[in-house]
Amino acid sequence: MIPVKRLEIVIDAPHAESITRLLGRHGLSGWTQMRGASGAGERGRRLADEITGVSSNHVIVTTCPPERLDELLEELRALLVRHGGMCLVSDALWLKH
Amino acid sequence: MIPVKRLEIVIDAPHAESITRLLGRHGLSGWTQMRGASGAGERGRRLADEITGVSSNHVIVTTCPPERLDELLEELRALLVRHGGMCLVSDALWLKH
Amino acid sequence: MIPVKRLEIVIDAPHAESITRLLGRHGLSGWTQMRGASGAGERGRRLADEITGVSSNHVIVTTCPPERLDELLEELRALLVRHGGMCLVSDALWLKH
Amino acid sequence: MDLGLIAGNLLTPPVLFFALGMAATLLRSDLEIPQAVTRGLSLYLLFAIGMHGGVELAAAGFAADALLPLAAGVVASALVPAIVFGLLKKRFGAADAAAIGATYGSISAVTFITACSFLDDRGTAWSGTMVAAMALMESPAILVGVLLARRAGVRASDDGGDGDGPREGHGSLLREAFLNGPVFLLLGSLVIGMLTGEKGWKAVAPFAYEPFKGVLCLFLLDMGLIAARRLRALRESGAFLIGFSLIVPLVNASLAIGVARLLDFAPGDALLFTVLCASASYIAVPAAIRLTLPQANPSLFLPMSLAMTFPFNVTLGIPLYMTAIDLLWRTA
Amino acid sequence: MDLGLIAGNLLTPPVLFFALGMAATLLRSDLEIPQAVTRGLSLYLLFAIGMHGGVELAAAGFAADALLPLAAGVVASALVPAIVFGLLKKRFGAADAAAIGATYGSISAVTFITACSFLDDRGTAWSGTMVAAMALMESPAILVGVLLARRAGVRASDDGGDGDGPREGHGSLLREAFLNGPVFLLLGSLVIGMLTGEKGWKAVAPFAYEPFKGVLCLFLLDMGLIAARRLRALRESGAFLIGFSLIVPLVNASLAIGVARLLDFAPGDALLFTVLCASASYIAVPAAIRLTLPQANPSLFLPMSLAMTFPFNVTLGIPLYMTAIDLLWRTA
Amino acid sequence: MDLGLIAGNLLTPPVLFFALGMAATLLRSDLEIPQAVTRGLSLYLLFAIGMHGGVELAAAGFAADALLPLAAGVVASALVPAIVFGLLKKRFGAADAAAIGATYGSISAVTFITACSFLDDRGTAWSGTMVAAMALMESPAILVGVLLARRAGVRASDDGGDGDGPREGHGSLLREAFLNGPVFLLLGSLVIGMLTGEKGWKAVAPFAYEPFKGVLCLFLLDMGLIAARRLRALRESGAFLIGFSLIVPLVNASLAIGVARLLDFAPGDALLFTVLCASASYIAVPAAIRLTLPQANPSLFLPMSLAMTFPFNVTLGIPLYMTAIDLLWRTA
Ligand SMILES: Nc1ncnc2c1ncn2[C@@H]1O[C@H](COP(=O)(O)O)[C@@H](O)[C@H]1O
Ligand SMILES: Nc1ncnc2c1ncn2[C@@H]1O[C@H](COP(=O)(O)O)[C@@H](O)[C@H]1O
Ligand SMILES: Nc1ncnc2c1ncn2[C@@H]1O[C@H](COP(=O)(O)O)[C@@H](O)[C@H]1O
Ligand code: NA
Ligand code: NA
Ligand code: NA
Repeated sequence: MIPVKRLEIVIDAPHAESITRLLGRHGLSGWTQMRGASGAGERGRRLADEITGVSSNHVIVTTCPPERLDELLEELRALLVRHGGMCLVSDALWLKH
Repeated sequence: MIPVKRLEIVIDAPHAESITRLLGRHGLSGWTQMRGASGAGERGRRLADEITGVSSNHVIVTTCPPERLDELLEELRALLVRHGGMCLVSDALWLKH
Repeated sequence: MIPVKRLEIVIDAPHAESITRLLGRHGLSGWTQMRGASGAGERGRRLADEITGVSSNHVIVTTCPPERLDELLEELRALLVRHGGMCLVSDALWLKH
Repeated sequence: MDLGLIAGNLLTPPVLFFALGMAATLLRSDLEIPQAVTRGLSLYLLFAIGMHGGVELAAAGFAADALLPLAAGVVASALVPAIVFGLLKKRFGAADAAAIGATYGSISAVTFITACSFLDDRGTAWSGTMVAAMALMESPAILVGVLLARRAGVRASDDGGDGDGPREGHGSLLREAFLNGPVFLLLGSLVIGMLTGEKGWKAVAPFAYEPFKGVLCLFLLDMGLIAARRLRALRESGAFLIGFSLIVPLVNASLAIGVARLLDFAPGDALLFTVLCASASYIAVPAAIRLTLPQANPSLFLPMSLAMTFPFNVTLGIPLYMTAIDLLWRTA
Repeated sequence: MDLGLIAGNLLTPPVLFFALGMAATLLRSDLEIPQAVTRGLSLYLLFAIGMHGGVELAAAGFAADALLPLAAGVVASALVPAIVFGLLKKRFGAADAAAIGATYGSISAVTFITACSFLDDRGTAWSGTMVAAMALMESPAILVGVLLARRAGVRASDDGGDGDGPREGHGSLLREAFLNGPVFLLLGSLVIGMLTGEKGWKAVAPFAYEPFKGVLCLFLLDMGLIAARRLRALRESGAFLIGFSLIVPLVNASLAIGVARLLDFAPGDALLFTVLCASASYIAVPAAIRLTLPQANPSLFLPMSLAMTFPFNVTLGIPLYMTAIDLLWRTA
Repeated sequence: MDLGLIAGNLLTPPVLFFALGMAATLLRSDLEIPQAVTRGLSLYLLFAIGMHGGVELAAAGFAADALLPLAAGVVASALVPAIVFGLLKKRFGAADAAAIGATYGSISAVTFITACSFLDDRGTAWSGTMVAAMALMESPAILVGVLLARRAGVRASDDGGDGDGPREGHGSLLREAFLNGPVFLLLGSLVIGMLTGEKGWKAVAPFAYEPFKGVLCLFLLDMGLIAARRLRALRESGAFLIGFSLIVPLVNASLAIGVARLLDFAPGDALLFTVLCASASYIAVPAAIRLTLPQANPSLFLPMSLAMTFPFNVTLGIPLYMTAIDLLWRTA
């Protein structure tokens, strides 16, 4: 069991690729992405109901070694400032296999 | 990074709106909702396979300032008692942006 | 509020049933499953785009009493070694209802 | 008894695909149909049957004799829940008794559609009035069921009582009965079919009519998968309810055939009326009941209608009822 | 004014299903259509209209007089954003003004399709050239809108500037304009329709042509649900923008009718050209703008086009424009 | 070599839509099709081709000479994995060699369907027997591949060995081979087509037959998107496997044409037989292999069949094989 930081990122569907590219640049090669989430936040309701993905969120879950968290969050924050979205960080244990 | 409580609520699809309204009444205006989850619990298997949503769960993730948690959970519990479902609470850090 | 271990398991769609059966054998009768997740990991990108589920992940969230965690994780690890996938463990409180 | 008719019904593509779906689940094949596809198919069927019925209604004009079957349907749909409630209340409690009552008072659009296609195959005529009857029979049972439960002391659903909720309390009852998604689409399509008549139908028929039976096959394949998955839950609910879910359609069908005979329906309409009375809802009612009677256990009423009554009606029920009608109408 | 034409348009199945969808949302019915079905239906419509247009283009051959409408369309689609930008920049800032401009400069394929079906019902001819014009008018408005915003100081979207991102920076602008999913499918189907001509069309028509109007009904039902859900966001954006989203189509339509008259379009093509100018995008533009102008607020431009301009055009606009064209072409 | 035939095949809507899909991914368009729609389309295709084949089989009757192609197909489908396994075992290990062998021994229903539509366009007859052959060739390769791997020491899949798991161990092998979702639907539809014959087909054809080619276009668009996304994974698997995935179909096709000549197949059936042998599975096998041989790396066998062999067969292979057959059958 390896201690890691669990990140849970919600982002507009069209920007999801920016997030996974960002993760890649920070050497994080593991993530899970769920599509078609609806939600509400500072920019109002997002209904996940239309054709273009503009009203849909993607949820991206990833893990990060604690020591690399700060530099990742800095860039992530810049991206969320520009595009909206959300990121929660919590502690977790990764089941080594 | 703001410490928050992360709530993860699973509820029958037809009752999902009750949850988000409840959140709204408690001044929580941010949440993310995923549809079409299957599952198992005290009320048996829920297969997420038919037409009406009666066998589907929605998963709602939200955050709550620690000081407002108790009053929220009280009402939430009442709702879960009536409708079934589940709520997990954990600690997280919200990436301010 | 009951302290529990929250498990978040990502697994190839065709193996998801092995996981829920495993949970059942350990007396865990509550879980939530989301389908059609894409992702990346040691076995490369999984695009969740084709017909057979071979490139799709399922996400399974469950809770486990702390005292039963170890024996569960042991078997789970064996399964993940064979099939790939991921498991994160964290602390949570279960809202009793 | 006309075994040929039963065999004939069993050997049509829709029924065989239903069986294929059940077989897939029972043999543990991993065949599955995404929920979005299931819902898309059901939207199509409701749209198509609604438009079709509306057009036929418009063509027939509102004759006074159309009112009789409609009234008979509504009355049946209101009486059944009351009877079932009376029978089951002691044993299962008011909430579950009311939910099962509502389930059996309301109708199954897919059973109805399968019966239409059965009549078409035989060349027996049927009228658009029955589609209107179907649309009208969706809701009264929900109302009656919930009102009975309330009178018996089952608390109304509300979530904190702030009153701004659009779907709780007493107001929600009528809403769920008539604004329930499938009911709304069916009624709406019926009205649009009536308003746009032959001309609208001509534009829509290559989508709503011609491929209909083929789509029905795929949909019934899916229903077979779904129904068989409920067999286990059904087994857990005990022999009494399993028996109940076979006897109720037979009793309701007998009564319906009697009424149809008295009211002198044509054989095709008699079959459809019978099927409406004998079938149980698994679309409109379960959703409405979850919202208005959350105390009721969905693993009772849903498997009963989905895994027993529906398969029975689709395979054996329809030709059985037809045989009885053929016999009675001939002798009379 | 030809009230009969308006009533006639209102009483066709597609428009009635749109109204049914809006009613469902406004009455708080829980009718909903899964997003995957919505997307499947829109793929079908783009595929079908693209193929159809391509085949008609191939049949007509590339006459020189086909170029005139195409050029007119592209110019209109580039001018509108500039005008709108000028009008709104002070009040709403450069990013939102540019986004709204791009929205109104681009086109709505569904409005266009509804207009085609309106013309077919009336027996008025129209040409494949207009489908090509539609395809060409999707993108210029996006380019113009974003370039205006950039000139006004709105920063280009980039995410850290490492340059390896396929969809950021200036390169992404052209990509979003022309490789945007719906635009790409529409243009691709158009080209395939031209390449495979009559023979390809014969193979595809039982899927792409015959059920088309029926599918359109289901799609518009869904659009009604979706549009009505945006009414609240629209109300919050204020009376000015609500008015704006009704006046812009009228102004654009008037100008378009004038141009069509000058260029001597046939009445059917004149209506389609008018509808293209008067309609606003809610498929291609919003997605492209989210990527190239993330500063723009999607709860302004999306509800305006989806919840006001689209319903207006589909119900009242089309017959209104037709009436004007009938009048003008007759007198001229 | 008949370049006209190749060009002709390349210029049909299905192949062009496949190319459009690949282009969309390669040009980084954001065009995408929801997975539920992809799965819905594939269910439709399996249902339709199964019913169609079953009806043709029923019409032809079970002549003794139908057994020959069936037997040839099954033998081919069992031999190919053994040969491929022998060739690749050293280099890639038993698990991957067996998986790739199973992939190439089994068949691609979509390639088969595209070949049918190619024959229809040319007016060349083909028989329902080949559909039955296709259905029978799905599974043996899976069995052979897995058994070879087991003999070579690859451990059976099991998850703790409690034995109550429905899909592990040796029992799961047969289950995966024959109860695999797509195989089950195809075989089931075939049997239903045979049972219901002409009459069932007439009811279902407006859905299963007439729109078929149009649906195939949309499906191949999607396959193009999906295949191109695997090109990167393929590049990583190295030049050897890329070459392998082009040479295997050519070798298998040559052998198949020889066998077809010896057994004196008609040209249409010869092409279909060749296509079955030359094509590789990306539906039935990958799913079955994931469950029975989890040690095999899906980023080898899936991209090979999906991103190389499938595109090759659909664009160049089919007309190439036809040219060879035309030549050989003429001279013979
Ligand atoms: N407090 C929150 N908890 C969970 N999800 C949130 C929260 N705030 C925002 N989100 C998600 O992030 C999306 C974008 O948020 P925003 O940019 O603030 O509108 C929303 O649509 C939600 O899905
Ligand atoms: N321990 C658990 N872990 C994760 N999800 C659960 C758990 N218990 C219940 N659920 C979810 O909550 C739904 C309703 O639970 P219940 O009302 O207990 O049947 C289930 O169908 C599951 O999706
Ligand atoms: N670090 C991680 N964070 C989140 N999800 C992961 C992570 N690693 C792997 N996954 C998920 O687990 C799946 C299988 O991982 P693997 O077997 O390592 O390829 C991936 O496709 C991801 O969806
Ligand atoms: Na009934
Ligand atoms: Na416009
Ligand atoms: Na093969």
